[in-house]
Amino acid sequence: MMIGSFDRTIHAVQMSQDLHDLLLHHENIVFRVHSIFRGSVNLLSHAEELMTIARTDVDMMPMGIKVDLPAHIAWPFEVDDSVVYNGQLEFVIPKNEIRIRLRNARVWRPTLSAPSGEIACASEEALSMIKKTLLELDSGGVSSVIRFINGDARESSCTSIYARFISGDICSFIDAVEAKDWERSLYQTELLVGFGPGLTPSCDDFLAAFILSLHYRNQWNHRDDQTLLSFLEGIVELANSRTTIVSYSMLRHASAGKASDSYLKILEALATHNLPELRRAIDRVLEFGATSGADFLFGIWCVQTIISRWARQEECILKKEDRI
Amino acid sequence: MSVNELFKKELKVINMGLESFYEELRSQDVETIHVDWKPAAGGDKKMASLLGRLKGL
Amino acid sequence: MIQSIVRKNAYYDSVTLMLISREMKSMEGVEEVLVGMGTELNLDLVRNLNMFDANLEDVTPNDLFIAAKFNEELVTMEQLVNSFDEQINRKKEASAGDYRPPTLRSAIDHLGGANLVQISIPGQYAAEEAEAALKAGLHVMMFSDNVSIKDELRLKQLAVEKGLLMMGPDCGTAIINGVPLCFANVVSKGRIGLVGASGTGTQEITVRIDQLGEGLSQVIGTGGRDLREEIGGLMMIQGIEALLKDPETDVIVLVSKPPHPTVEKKIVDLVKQANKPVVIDFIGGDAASIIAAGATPCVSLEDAARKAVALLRGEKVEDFDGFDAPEEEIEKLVSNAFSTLSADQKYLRALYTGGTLADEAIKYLGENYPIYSNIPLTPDRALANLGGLEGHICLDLGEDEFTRGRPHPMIDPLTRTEFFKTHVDGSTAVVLVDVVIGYGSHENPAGAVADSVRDARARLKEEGKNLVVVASVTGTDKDPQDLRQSIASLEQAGVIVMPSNAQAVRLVDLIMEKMSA
Amino acid sequence: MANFIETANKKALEIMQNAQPTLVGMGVAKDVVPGMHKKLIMHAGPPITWDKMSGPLRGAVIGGLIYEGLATTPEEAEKLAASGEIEFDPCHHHQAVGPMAGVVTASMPVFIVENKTQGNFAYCTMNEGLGNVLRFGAYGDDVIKHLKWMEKTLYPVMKQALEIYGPIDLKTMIAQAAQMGDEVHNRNKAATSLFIREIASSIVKTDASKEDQVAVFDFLNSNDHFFLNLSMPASKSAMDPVGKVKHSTIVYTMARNGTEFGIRVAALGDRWFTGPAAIIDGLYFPGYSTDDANPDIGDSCITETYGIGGFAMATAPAIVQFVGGTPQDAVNYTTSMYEITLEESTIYKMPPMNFRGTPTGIDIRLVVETQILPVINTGIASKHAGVGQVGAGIVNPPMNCFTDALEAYVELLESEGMLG
Repeated sequence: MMIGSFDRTIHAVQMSQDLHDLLLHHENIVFRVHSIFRGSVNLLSHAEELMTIARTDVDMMPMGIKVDLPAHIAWPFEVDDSVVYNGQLEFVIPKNEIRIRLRNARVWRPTLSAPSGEIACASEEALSMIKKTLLELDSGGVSSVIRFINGDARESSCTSIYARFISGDICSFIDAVEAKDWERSLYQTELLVGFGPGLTPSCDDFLAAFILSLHYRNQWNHRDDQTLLSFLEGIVELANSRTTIVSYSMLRHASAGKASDSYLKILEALATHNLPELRRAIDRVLEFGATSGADFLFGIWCVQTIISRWARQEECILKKEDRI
Repeated sequence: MSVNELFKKELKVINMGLESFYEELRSQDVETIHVDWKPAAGGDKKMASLLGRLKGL
Repeated sequence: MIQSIVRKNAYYDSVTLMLISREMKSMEGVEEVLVGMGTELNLDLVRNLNMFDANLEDVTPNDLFIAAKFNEELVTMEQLVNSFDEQINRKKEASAGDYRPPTLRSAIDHLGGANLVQISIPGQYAAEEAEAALKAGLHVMMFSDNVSIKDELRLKQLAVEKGLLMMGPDCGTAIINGVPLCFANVVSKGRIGLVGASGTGTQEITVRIDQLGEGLSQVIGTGGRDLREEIGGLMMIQGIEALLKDPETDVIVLVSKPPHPTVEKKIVDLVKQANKPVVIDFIGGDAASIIAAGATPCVSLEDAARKAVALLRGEKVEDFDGFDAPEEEIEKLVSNAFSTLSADQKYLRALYTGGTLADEAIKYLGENYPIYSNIPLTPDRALANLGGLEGHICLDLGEDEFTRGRPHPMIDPLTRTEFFKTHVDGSTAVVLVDVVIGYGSHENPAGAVADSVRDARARLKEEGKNLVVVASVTGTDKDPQDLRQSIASLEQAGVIVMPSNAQAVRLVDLIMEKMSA
Repeated sequence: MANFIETANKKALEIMQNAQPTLVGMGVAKDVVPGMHKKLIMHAGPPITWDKMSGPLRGAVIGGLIYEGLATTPEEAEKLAASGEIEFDPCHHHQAVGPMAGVVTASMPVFIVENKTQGNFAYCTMNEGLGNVLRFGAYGDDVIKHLKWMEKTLYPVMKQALEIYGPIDLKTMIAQAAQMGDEVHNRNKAATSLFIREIASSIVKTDASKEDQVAVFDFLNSNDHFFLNLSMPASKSAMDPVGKVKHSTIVYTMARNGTEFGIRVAALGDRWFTGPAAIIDGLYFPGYSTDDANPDIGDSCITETYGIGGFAMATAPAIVQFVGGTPQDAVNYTTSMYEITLEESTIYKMPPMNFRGTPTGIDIRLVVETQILPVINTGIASKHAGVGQVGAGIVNPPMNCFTDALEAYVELLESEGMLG
């Protein structure tokens, strides 16, 4: 097995399948460093394709690679540096000639396969675990809306100005989705996309949870609900100009079932009724994404509650049919 | 430590190279340390050869 | 007073921004502060709070803004912005964690009592580090390749001199004191010891031993070139001697491609003196000298495992060339499979990720059929001699020619996924694959095969055709990927999963026999 | 048999470990510092000419000339400095060290530190305190006035007090301070306190007026860094004899003049190996940023050369905020310094490192091999003369100092026929 040379080289240990596929079909792509965080760096190509380079303690993401760069070594990038993919499973930073080699990266799939066995809705216990976690958290993002969504607390008690401002619109959005009124849902989405603090504004994480959950429900149950799918695509279209480019990428990936590792783990744990796994996944999401994670969880709680209600109604209908 | 003595000891591994091997050992609770390895003198061939000459003394 | 500023290329996560705006809000004279990305809706909020000013007119979603409402007698915008910057700078996160020493020397200092060094750095540097490790009295497992044969000899001589293991270069598998190293499976501890010069061959034997309810004492790798004339089997001999002396080992298994005759003689001479039963699989090699040495030869990797287990249990030792399942069941399987094929589906596609497993398949099937390969039995069966796809093909996808520029297919299934797309067509009758799990391997190789199979089936369905796919999984239920889960996902995709590579190969042989009848 | 390099380094390390830096008294520079004269201005770092000096060093030179009465206005001082009439030379060439700009002029009082084991001396001025001070390039009236106060009031009291007290063992004092949270470069609070405790009764016994004694105590008490100007000559006195060990690969000087960083290596004698001084990554005081910073300046990294300062960061977690880190970061900094040093100090022990000795004896071979550069704790001067300190943080020497030195070392051995 080849390992290759090591001069001023950073090694990737994991690479997402979609990035792998993209790179395989290109000889040369020039990226520009968009933003830098402690744990990750976002790059943007001329075609506005966003990719993420992360340290090993950060979650895998769609269009992402994980590199073996210890926490105490700073990223060798500055914002606006160019980073060139040279067609040989290698990125080069022309400024300092540092290379990132992908050759030994394990490929990671940014999507979920259908769980074996019956696919079920989230259980009561699972949903109340999420709710309890969020109530204890009070993150400051829009997830605080959960405190007064069924009248548990008064709006004025909420410390997040963002949450106070948006709670009404969130409730209307939830109602519209539950009614499967996709047209109204899309209209309500317009009032959410891009809202909230942070590089991925809180409401976008909330929406990502809806997109992912609905996408997989459709796929795993072999439904081919075109109106639902065009609603999901509609959200992405809306996001194109209304939010940050990082957030737009996240939503676009979500509509293809792609998301960061810990987001996918939440969905998987819910679908397989694996409560210990869910606990771990929740902790990971919160640790890693902080308010973003909380807002995603809040979205999961909302959409999965809706999905279980749908399932109960369908069961009733089926039972009625049985009787007939 | 001969091979047969090694068989009686708890394995303690120094990992040099791919980090995934280190992580897999850690996930099995094997005592291990990862070397943040770089070629001598950061790959500067001239310096590496000077160091080599001094080592050869 | 209401004022705002805009910053381009400034990105922070929401927690940071929330904490900072909370802090800024607590400054004297500040009524409200909003910090966020300039999205339309965030600006709506700013308007809603009557905090909009001209600076915000041209903000885009990718700009950061700070908007504030404050009493200008008590505080200035400049102070607010300074406070923001100060806190952002203060927010530099800790970079604590395990210390990672930069050199072997200091790693030895930090990890008290280290006894083995696992090396996977580039070959050009690997020999030097291995030498330093051996000199420091440490055993070495070297995954790196591209080490010269001269260096290999020097290192192994040094190791022998010091009584140490020098596993590799290019050694992919070992299990020392129950710890799987590099590519290895999680198997039970037991009384069978193994020395292997071939990676997946070693893995296959160890998992079959585990399946049969026994376990391994030690699994020592030697690297693929150890039994060449130049190296003289230094590590295989070192390994055999250690296992002979090891009170935990009752039976010894050796696995390798056929050694150089002079090396074979050395090993056979050593085995003759052995006071423990020895099972030898020189894959496809000559059995006579093995029998002469009082050791047990084998017909397959699985057979090696079965014989070792039988010897350990004091049971009768006989060649195993059949199936676990009853004969009728196998017959039914074969005829069912055959019945789904149409007349113009004639060819085999064996797509292997494990080198020794591919070797085993081609040696067995190649006897009866003309099989084209990148590791052909005879030169005229080289893949290049087969124009198009009209013929039987068996490939070792882990060979350099297929991995150039990408990871080994055991780590990254993509190479095989692509071969499924390009090499499985309407003329294909049977696809034969291996799925190697365990530490080091891809996190879900079975899933990747299942996806490829579904995809190929869908394609052939358009031609009104079916496809027979036969697989075996080299792994145990203790592996991180889980054997049962891997089998389940293959079976869900309609793959026939056999209990070993040898049985998978034999089943394919029966199907092909029926096709050519 | 160990080769001659290891033998040489062993000897050098013995000299370092056994050094006995002792404060033996005070004097005026022109009377005690070798080679000092009225028209000489000593400065920090490797040699530099007036035209290449950065803002703070120029400011300090201007201040020094005014203080000495060689000029009356800054303009006059600048003209004089550029005229060639004034000699500039590194402190290090005169057995002396100076923090930041490190300017020492003929009339300045200095501490006299003797390394009792080797019998060599080192000199350093008294620390001026914080605010507008000469070492950061300030030269206003208040700066000169303060220097004069130090000369006329502080110095006589301190000098007499030291005579009354007798020699002070700095080695023990540093060792104690290191266990009280000081690394005696950027944190000197404990050491300064220990020093005041030790000298207090002797100050009271001087013939100075009560008023002056009170002023001296107030000054000492207000200046946490007073001891820096003792830890520096203590380190210098320990390192100078190392510079005479033939064939040793140990670094015995690191110093910066605000333009260049320079090191000197034992085997290579007086030769400086220099590279551009870096801008410091650190915590800036409110209102300042890297845009305001002068490149790295000062002789204070003689402490790191001696194995304290940044090398002992683990023992001083209180200062990791300068680099925006945690106590674990401090431990990591110190841990990484063991990679480039040959021994652990037998005297300076760090409680957070389980009383491990500080990393001692920087070997150029290890620096080049591991690419790990010495970690230096430092203050940050404004690039404009007279503004003062704008922050504090961590800095590394440029790598080429070490690669150049290694090359020169190999050439030296070649020329001596020591290399095959």
